[in-house]
Amino acid sequence: MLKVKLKDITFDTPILVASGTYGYGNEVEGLADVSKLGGIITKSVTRLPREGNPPPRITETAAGMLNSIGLANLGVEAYCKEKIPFLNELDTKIIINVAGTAMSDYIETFEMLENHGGNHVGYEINISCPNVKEGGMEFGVSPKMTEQLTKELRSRTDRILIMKLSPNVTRIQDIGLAAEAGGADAVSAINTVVGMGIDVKKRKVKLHTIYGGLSGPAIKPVALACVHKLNKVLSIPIIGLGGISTAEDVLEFILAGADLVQVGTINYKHPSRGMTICDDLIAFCKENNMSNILELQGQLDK
Amino acid sequence: MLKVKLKDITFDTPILVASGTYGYGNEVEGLADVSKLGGIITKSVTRLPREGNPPPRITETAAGMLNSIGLANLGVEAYCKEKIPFLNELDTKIIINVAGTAMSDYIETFEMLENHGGNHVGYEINISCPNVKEGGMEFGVSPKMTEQLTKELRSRTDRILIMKLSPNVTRIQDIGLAAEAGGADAVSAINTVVGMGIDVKKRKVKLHTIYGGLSGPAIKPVALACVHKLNKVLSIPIIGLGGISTAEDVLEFILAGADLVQVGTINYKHPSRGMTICDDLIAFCKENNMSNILELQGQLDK
Amino acid sequence: MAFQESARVKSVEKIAHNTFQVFLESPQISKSVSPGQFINILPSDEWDRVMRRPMSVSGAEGSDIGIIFKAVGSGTDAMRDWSIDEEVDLVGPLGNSWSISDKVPVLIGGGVGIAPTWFLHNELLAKGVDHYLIMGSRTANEHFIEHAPKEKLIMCTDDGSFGISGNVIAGLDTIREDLALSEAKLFVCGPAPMMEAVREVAVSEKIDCEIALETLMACGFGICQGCTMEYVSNGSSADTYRNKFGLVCMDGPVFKAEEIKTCYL
Amino acid sequence: MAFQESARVKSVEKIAHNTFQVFLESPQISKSVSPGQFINILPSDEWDRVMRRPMSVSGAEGSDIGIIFKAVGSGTDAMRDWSIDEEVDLVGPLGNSWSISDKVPVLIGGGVGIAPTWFLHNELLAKGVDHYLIMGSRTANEHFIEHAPKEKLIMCTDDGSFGISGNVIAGLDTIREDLALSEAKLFVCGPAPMMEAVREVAVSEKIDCEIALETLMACGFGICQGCTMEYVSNGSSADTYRNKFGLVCMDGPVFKAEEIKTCYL
Ligand SMILES: Cc1cc2nc3c(=O)[nH]c(=O)nc-3n(C[C@H](O)[C@H](O)[C@H](O)COP(=O)(O)OP(=O)(O)OC[C@H]3O[C@@H](n4cnc5c(N)ncnc54)[C@H](O)[C@@H]3O)c2cc1C
Ligand SMILES: Cc1cc2nc3c(=O)[nH]c(=O)nc-3n(C[C@H](O)[C@H](O)[C@H](O)COP(=O)(O)OP(=O)(O)OC[C@H]3O[C@@H](n4cnc5c(N)ncnc54)[C@H](O)[C@@H]3O)c2cc1C
Ligand SMILES: Cc1cc2nc3c(=O)[nH]c(=O)nc-3n(C[C@H](O)[C@H](O)[C@H](O)COP(=O)(O)O)c2cc1C
Ligand SMILES: Cc1cc2nc3c(=O)[nH]c(=O)nc-3n(C[C@H](O)[C@H](O)[C@H](O)COP(=O)(O)O)c2cc1C
Ligand code: FES
Ligand code: FES
Repeated sequence: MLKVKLKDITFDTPILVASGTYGYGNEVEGLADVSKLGGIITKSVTRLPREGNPPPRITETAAGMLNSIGLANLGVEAYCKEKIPFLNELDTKIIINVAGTAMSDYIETFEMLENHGGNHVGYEINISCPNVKEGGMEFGVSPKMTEQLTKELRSRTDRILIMKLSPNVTRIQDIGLAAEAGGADAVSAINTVVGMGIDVKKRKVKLHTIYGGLSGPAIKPVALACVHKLNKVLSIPIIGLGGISTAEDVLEFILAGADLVQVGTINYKHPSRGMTICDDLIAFCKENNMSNILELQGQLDK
Repeated sequence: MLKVKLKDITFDTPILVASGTYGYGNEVEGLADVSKLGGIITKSVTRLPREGNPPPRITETAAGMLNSIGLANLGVEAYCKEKIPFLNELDTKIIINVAGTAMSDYIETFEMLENHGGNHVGYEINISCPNVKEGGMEFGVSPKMTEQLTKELRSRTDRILIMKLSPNVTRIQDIGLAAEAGGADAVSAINTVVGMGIDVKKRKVKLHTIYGGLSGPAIKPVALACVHKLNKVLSIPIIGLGGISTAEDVLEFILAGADLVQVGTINYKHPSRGMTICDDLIAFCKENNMSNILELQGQLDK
Repeated sequence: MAFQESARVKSVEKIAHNTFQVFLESPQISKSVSPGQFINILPSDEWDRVMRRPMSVSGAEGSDIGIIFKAVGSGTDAMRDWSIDEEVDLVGPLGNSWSISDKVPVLIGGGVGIAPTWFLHNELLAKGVDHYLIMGSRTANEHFIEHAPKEKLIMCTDDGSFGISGNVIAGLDTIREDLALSEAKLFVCGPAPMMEAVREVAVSEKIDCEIALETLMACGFGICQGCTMEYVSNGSSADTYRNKFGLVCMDGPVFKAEEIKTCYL
Repeated sequence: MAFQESARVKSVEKIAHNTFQVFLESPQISKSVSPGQFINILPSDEWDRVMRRPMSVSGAEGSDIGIIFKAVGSGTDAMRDWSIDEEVDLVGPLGNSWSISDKVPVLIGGGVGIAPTWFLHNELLAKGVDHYLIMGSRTANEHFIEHAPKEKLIMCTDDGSFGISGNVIAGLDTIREDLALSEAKLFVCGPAPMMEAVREVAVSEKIDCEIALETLMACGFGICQGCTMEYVSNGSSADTYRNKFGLVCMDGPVFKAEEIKTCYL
């Protein structure tokens, strides 16, 4: 009832876990059964290892949190050696999230992953991380560069290629259309919203980098609007995320036009929420006599 | 301790109430004493009366709400006749918020207000309402049109002229700089963030207009980041707003660079919160041996 | 004029399935409230939603007011858990009120809409005004008063488990022998489908009828303009204000049946 | 391996000013937890912040674990209000633990940092390992055990109202006559300034020392990378990962004094 197809791949459920919010799938051992997920999108990997930003990197906000991890990761070479063998064994689909700071960066990382022979079904390209000085945001705000990058990567893989979009732009549709024109199989929307926090007592910014990315329930309305707008102009599928914490939230995103969704920040609080959401979605299908959850799509009454 | 000067006008406190969240100051009679506020920014007025959008116009979200009132208002002619005499009597400063859909609109409305002889100290120009098809958003996203509109209005008044900015743009600094170049005395940041809600049970959008404006504590991190970014590039003062609900929130905005602030959505729940915030700010000044609250500005340690 | 006052919880009682009656010591509000009006409640000190919860007043006596509510979500759950002597932040009284005429009052309530009709019922009893009270619900356990047609208390259940079998329209029909509805004035509050059904009867039969609408409210006193209802078109152009849309919190909650376009808000 | 389990509140006791000790029946966690480790707590079912609240385990006996905390905000306020038999959602045990060596243990705790030292203290007592316990606070009412230097229980207060007058460094100095600190191993947890002061002494005098750091945590088990501390530079280039920054939840919370750049996080 929850099977969803993207390109030539069938996901058991439409529930993926968002990049940067589930590690590499091993950390949750004992806390959650990843085989119940549609798939795992791994933490952004870059060409070279990155230490990430100095602390403090996170802070709580009303119904959300700010983060500026700064793409801390072990770099693509170590990733291929240390992570891919393990990921190959996991009983769920793997999508590798790739980040970069320049076109050449993305391409090199991508080629190394593509040539390494992992079992991953696709890539999600992070062109929208607000937490790194040159963290791909130039791509995320420019339709032209988005299209160009998508084309370069498209020519290098037959696996699923997903571009992850930023909400921090005037018209997200333009970036989505550029990804589509470049040959992406899908877009993910949204990455975090730029925000900031101040500790009044210490008279200090709450994040070392001053600005960070807002995630969690607070941004759900923003994410839904982005997905709905994209759905009006794109013909490729949309993967919805931003503030999802219940099955009802997932249904909202599907009604707004998403084919799959990702759960992010809620994983920290409830590492098995993705799985219980799947149970709730099955119950919903049964109650509503639906043979597949995506029958809900297009049923939004305006 | 709370006196703050903007142009040639001294406000008793830096606490204003945001447009659309305090009516015309008479509705709160019995609930709050407006003479304790720095001032009231009135609900957006337009050239012609507007019925606004059909219901539903509001919905609750995590730590916030969405609205699409659609600039419902009685139009500038009735405003001059019915509201200005009353506003002239109020024991607080009045700033009139003006909205429009075309340059000529704004100018006509503006001239009628300017020639009517109200006691208002200034204008806030709404170029950023996301809830009207042509609600000034073309201005809000275009530096060129923002500068042009500011110039036109600047040439027509010596009162305070404030441009109210939208967060729904790639670079709010560009719009702020355009307002400054056009001769604005200050900018207000931010108006609401575009969002959407879906009622899963009814399979219906939660607002008649599909998209609406997100306000309340959920957007405070977004607003703070906008104010901080504007403060780095502008030399005119910034009026901060977005999710303020406590005196501590106000201190955050002042540390981020705001000279004055506005309280918005919280007024619905606590109509006298603006006043109690003033009391708390005075206590803060005393505790910290400050003779004026703005001594805090520039004390942000990064 | 509305007040913001800290009221003291005097009692919390379960009166029907998931339905609670609370009395609050609220001297300022109790002094000036009329049937049909409502209050806007902060369910708890830690309440972090941006909106209060509006509730019709179900009665006022001395310095106390009553409310009757269903626990349907976090706000009403918090209210159900109020403890005696707890202080609760209220704004009220808000909105307009029922206007009684020379005609025979027929009060029609259902679901969470019983509170304002209950207030009116008791006021009419106190004034010795003869009237009917029709209450509808899905099933028996939602009722808390007797079915006594002779005393003009008419209970209806959709499933026929108590009183008249059928909705409040069926209940209304049972009094037609007694009373020509042209001589009656209906006072209605309840779930939207119920109000809509009565509205249609009232409009088509030209029966005097007032309906207390409900919708989401951010402020409750006219400053957010979020709580709109739509008036039956009066032919005026688009260049008007507050002719097409009324504010339920200020222009209502009570509207004449014939001026309401739909009760679904 | 960490578990998520629904634990049952067995007791809630106020043990000092604004400080509470709670015992929870938590069979899986209690079986595997070691001193220094922590759990991540959902303060209530309705908890709508995005982060749980981490708490060091202060003891484990049978199927129970203990925690000791200060009520400082909404999460700990909710925990203080837990009722007996309430079910509480826990993730744990998390993080690494103290490593005892042949040297004489000197436990140093203060403020909310007493829990992990208390756990170690009791474990050492049980094992019959002779050791010192130094606890610091601002004033007398924050202490809950006796000042008994002869029994190696040394209490310190900043205002001199109880035990040694001064901070834990003053307390530490009082045992130097007894024990050459080169023969000691310090186990430290407390407010950042206290840990930082001990770290400086330990590093400059080359005393064996482990410090349990605290910082904001979103997940508690390594998936958010938000809980970073900074290592003393080891000269490696920027092209590395997890050499410069460690995760308090996974690489810690216990670190060696000499590898920590600062205890202020
Ligand atoms: C003028 C006025 C008077 C009212 N008087 C009463 C009264 O006397 N007694 C009473 O029980 N309720 C009354 N209500 C409705 C009451 O305000 C809501 O039930 C309450 O706000 C729900 O809050 P919650 O946090 O418990 O539920 P939420 O968590 O906000 O919502 C839970 C569920 O209830 C639904 N819901 C929300 N509001 C309403 C509503 N107005 N009607 C029906 N379903 C709703 C939501 O869609 C959701 O599915 C009145 C409303 C208005 C506007
Ligand atoms: C590994 C670890 C172990 C911990 N063990 C314990 C323990 O055994 N006992 C205990 O009482 N606390 C412990 N803490 C701290 C505890 O997690 C916080 O006190 C708690 O999260 C505060 O939550 P709150 O919702 O009550 O306060 P909030 O509302 O989140 O914060 C209220 C105030 O407390 C401050 N605050 C928040 N976190 C901390 C902190 N870590 N230290 C000091 N002040 C803080 C905030 O800045 C704010 O001013 C531990 C923290 C970590 C990371
Ligand atoms: C701590 C943290 C780290 C993140 N790291 C990444 C990352 O490495 N790459 C990426 O594309 N997105 C990253 N994200 C963004 C999430 O994948 C997601 O787009 C965002 O958090 C919105 O979804 P949510 O509200 O459900 O969390 C991160 C988010 C958080 C909170
Ligand atoms: C119901 C509602 C109506 C509003 N109407 C107006 C308006 O007419 N003109 C305007 O400039 N801003 C309007 N705003 C935006 C507020 O002035 C403010 O910019 C925004 O709500 C963010 O602040 P807050 O989070 O404190 O509410 C409105 C906001 C709300 C919630
Ligand atoms: S509820 Fe705000 S105007 Fe009616
Ligand atoms: S708290 Fe998430 S990685 Fe440490």
